[in-house]
Amino acid sequence: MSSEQEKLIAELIEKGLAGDMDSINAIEDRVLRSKVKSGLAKAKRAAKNAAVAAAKESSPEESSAEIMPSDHPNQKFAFMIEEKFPDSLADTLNDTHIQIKPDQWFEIASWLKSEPSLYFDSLQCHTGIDLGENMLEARYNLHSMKHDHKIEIRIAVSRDNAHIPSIEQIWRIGDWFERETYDMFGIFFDGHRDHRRMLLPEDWEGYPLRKDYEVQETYHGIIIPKVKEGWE
Amino acid sequence: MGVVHGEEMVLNIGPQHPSTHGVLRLKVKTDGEIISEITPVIGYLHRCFEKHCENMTYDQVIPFTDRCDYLAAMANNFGYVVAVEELMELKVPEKVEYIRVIMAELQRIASHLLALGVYGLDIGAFTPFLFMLRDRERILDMFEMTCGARLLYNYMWVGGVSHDLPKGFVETAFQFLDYFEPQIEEYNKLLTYNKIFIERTADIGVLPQDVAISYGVSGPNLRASGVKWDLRRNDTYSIYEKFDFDVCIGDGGQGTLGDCWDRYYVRMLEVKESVKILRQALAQMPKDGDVHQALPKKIRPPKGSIYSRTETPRGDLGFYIESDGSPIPTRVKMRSPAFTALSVLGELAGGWMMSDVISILGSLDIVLGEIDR
Amino acid sequence: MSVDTLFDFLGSIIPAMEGSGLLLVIAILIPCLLLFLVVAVNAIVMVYAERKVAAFMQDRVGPMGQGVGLHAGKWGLLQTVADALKLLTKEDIIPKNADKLLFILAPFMIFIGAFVTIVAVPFGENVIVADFNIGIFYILAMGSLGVIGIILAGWSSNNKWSLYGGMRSAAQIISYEIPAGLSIIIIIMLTGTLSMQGIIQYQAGGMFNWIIFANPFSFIAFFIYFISVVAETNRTPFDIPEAESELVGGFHTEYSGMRWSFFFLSEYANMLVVCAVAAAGFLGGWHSPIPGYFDSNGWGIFWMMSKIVFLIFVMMWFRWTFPRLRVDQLMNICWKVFLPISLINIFGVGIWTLVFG
Amino acid sequence: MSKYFRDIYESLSTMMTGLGITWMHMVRIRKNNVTLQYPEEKWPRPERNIGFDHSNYNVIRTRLHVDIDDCIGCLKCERICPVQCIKIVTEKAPVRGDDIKDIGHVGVTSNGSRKALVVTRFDIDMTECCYCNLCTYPCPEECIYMTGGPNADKHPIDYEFSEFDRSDLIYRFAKPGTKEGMNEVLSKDGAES
Repeated sequence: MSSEQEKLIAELIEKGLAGDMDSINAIEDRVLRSKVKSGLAKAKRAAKNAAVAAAKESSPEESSAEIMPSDHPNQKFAFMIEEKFPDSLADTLNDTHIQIKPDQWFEIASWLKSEPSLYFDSLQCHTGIDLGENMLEARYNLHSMKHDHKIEIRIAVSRDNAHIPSIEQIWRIGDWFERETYDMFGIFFDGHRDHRRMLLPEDWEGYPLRKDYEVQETYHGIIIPKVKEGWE
Repeated sequence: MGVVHGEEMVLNIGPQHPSTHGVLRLKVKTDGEIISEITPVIGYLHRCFEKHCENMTYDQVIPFTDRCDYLAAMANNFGYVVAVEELMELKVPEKVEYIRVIMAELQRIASHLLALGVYGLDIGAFTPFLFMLRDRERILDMFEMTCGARLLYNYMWVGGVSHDLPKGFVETAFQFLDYFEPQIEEYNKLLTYNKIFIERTADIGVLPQDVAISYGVSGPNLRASGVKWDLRRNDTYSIYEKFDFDVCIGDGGQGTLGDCWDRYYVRMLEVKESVKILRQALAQMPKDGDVHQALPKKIRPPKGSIYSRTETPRGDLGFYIESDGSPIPTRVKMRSPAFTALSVLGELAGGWMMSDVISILGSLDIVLGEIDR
Repeated sequence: MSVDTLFDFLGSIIPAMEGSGLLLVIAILIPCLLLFLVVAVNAIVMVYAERKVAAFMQDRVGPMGQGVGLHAGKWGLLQTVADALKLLTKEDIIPKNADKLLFILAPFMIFIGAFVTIVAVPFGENVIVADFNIGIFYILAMGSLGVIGIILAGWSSNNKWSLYGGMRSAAQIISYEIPAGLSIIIIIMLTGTLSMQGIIQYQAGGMFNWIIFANPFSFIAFFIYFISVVAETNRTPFDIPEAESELVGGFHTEYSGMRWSFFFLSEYANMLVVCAVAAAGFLGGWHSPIPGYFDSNGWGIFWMMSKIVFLIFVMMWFRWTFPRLRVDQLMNICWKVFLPISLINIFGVGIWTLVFG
Repeated sequence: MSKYFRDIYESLSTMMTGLGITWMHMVRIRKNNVTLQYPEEKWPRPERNIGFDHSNYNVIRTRLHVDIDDCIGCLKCERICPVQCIKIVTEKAPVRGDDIKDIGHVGVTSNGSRKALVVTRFDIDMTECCYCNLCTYPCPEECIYMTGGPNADKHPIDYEFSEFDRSDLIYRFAKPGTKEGMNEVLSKDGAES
């Protein structure tokens, strides 16, 4: 593609970014116009990502020793957890979640439930996720019926020793949620009174929702069909 | 031969049983008629919904969400679609919001009708079941008018709905509502205040509030225990703030608060509320507006995760969606309300008789497709 | 037209076998065959009626056969024939480790309990097989034979659900015989005789001489008798032994094919008997409601059958309206409600006859 | 003691109301009967028009049908099907847009676009189809649709397509013999050039 056409496209994108679209629509050559438009879209998206990244960098600098949490519940409660249980946070404060190390999780959880000002009495959802590069993560969405605020707590563990203290004594629904996450991801929940698979039969090998999961060939002699016969 | 327990008898209310509302197996330890311990065994209907979601695009997942809670497919679509739109910060035109609320409320009535009818069947009353199904058929006709399907619709898409309302829809809906309201009085006279029904359901399977919250129970089961928690009010999504309806909670009308009768009656009250919402929604709906206007060409949500909850006839349906910017979600977790309702059965049904277990299970209104996913 | 008149009549036709034992056996066999016909026809009609009544009460039309197929007859009349054929051709399975002999014996025990009592039921002025002088007492005694068959069925199917069904029905039928028995005592107190024909003759002369309207206590006694008899034949709201939604069919879960149909044949025969006793005992048997009108011999059967059919319809009506009771509530009603009231009734009738003569 | 009598009174009164309701329904059966005598009366009921006159949308969920002459082999329906029950194999047409007599291949579709591919295999497995209707939207030629409803003139409604053998439910829409025909055509061209 000739160089002056590139120059033309570049300055048209600048004009597009500046906002006057009619000059771009004026080009009669269809191919050129679509090139300019896609270039424009890419530029816009790049600009947006840059803005988000900028916002991200800005928060870590000011999260030095004296952290001023914004009013978002995730940050506010992360700050309170950091105060009560020093060195339990595993990640910087951010709006989306609170990253916690697994070892103090049971104390933090019981404190979150019993503390009157927090009073997280309802474990809304418990999700297991395979983060890739040998990391598994359990995510807890907690919610307080009384104060009506909610937070998301994440605990990342490596695949070879996937052990998280179980919270099924605190929130009774944790019992089944944790069993299902164990069933699907293979995260062991220490202290769980009835640590069995939830959905799959007891003697099923492998943890299905892991990204690198291979279905076993036969189960009790029953061949697991890969592709339906008579279809190829 | 193992040790033979004299009185103790382990009984399998097995995967194939007329009143387990799907393939659910209850291992029951009974001493004569009295139940000492129940352990539900699930997984017979596990179809790897979450694994499928990880190799399909966002709009291909919608027919799969229908099949999770197959008695309230519209509500599942609604929940999933609201979650994805929240993830993409996509604004949907006014008319689509109204259509979605109308469809969700119609589906709530249809699902509650079936739940109440089947509950009457579990207690032994055959006729109310048929009356309620007869009225549910009229709602299914309306669904068929709009999207062609009667049970599994794939109607609500990310960013809009698949078909606009057909010509005669609003009149048919009003016609149905006028026909339906006196029917609710007839159900109440026939079943709700029937002395045998009250005898079989009042003071049975009482669910205290703190146990309910600790077990994550939600929806009519939680409201029957007196907790005023309705996502349409507490965590408003779509345009529910435009309609005035009250959240009906159990009041221990025929026995202690939170018993089977309350769970049944809260659903009956909710049907009345849904009729109220429908009347307002059908009246305020904007006539013009293209439902396909906000349908994105390529659904590609930004990197990040979202947990969004909606109020289905069975409770809080939560979708935890994690996306890495590609058109295929990396993780879709469906938090099913019936899953939590079933988990409380073990705690609830200890010490009651055999026929009460069936009554308690019926009052929880579980659907196994949603539990096993 | 009882057995001995038939015996003399046959003797006169075939002089060779006059008065021989064989002739007596034949004389007894013919009415029994006739009765089996009555029971069979009654079962066929009632299966069809039950489907139609249930359908009409639920806004649907039940078995219909129109157009080309005509599979179930004009208004579905052939539906019962279709059912019978299906049950005949269906394979009836005997579970492997069921108690084979008892398993086969159980349905016949129940049927005997029901069939034997029909012998003493008066269908007309002199249309009765055996006019015992202890008629009603005989019916009550034979009626309780059926429960043995049900327990047998429950136990021999070697299935936990049937065991539940069997035990529940044993408790239910035995305990509901007491209020039924006490209500019948009232009839005997009023009429003074045990024989069925005698009871009906006492109620001659129009509707207001019937025992149901004799005095308020016997009016209540009729309802107590009728409801406890509904419980005895395991009909809703007392159909706990074969509760579909809990016990998957109770004692007849393991039965199939013709053996299963025997259960239902005997259930309908039982219903016929108890409704006949209620009609004869309380509603004036083969007397017409209006004195001296249509009261001749032939009409007796019509009135008796119409009362029985009405009572059976009420039983079906119950079935499609009420939910099911729990076992302990059922016992509760029997022992804490029916028993005291029927005792008061007896006391009341005693006082009433003393005072008003 | 009063609860005892209240219970008896309550149960009797509610029994009576219950009986009354079922009696009313039995008497009024002719008016509110809902059953449909299936072989004679079929769905949708002719006299109750439930909005099927919706012209521009294909609003019905029955058996899938493909007008194979209009199919340009773009594989859009195969890609969007959530249960992958559509299988299409296409071959490059020797000359774009003109017919190939012996295998009955039509070069130009009904709304005028010239075909570059010959569809040698177009199979839909109706046992796997989940009737989600997602395949009918992306089709540029609108040649895949569900029978009945708006296109009832082309194809009457058909929801009774049960078969005795499951493999009969795999519908093969490609014209029979196109595969072998194409091989000859290609080999003939190969021989010529």
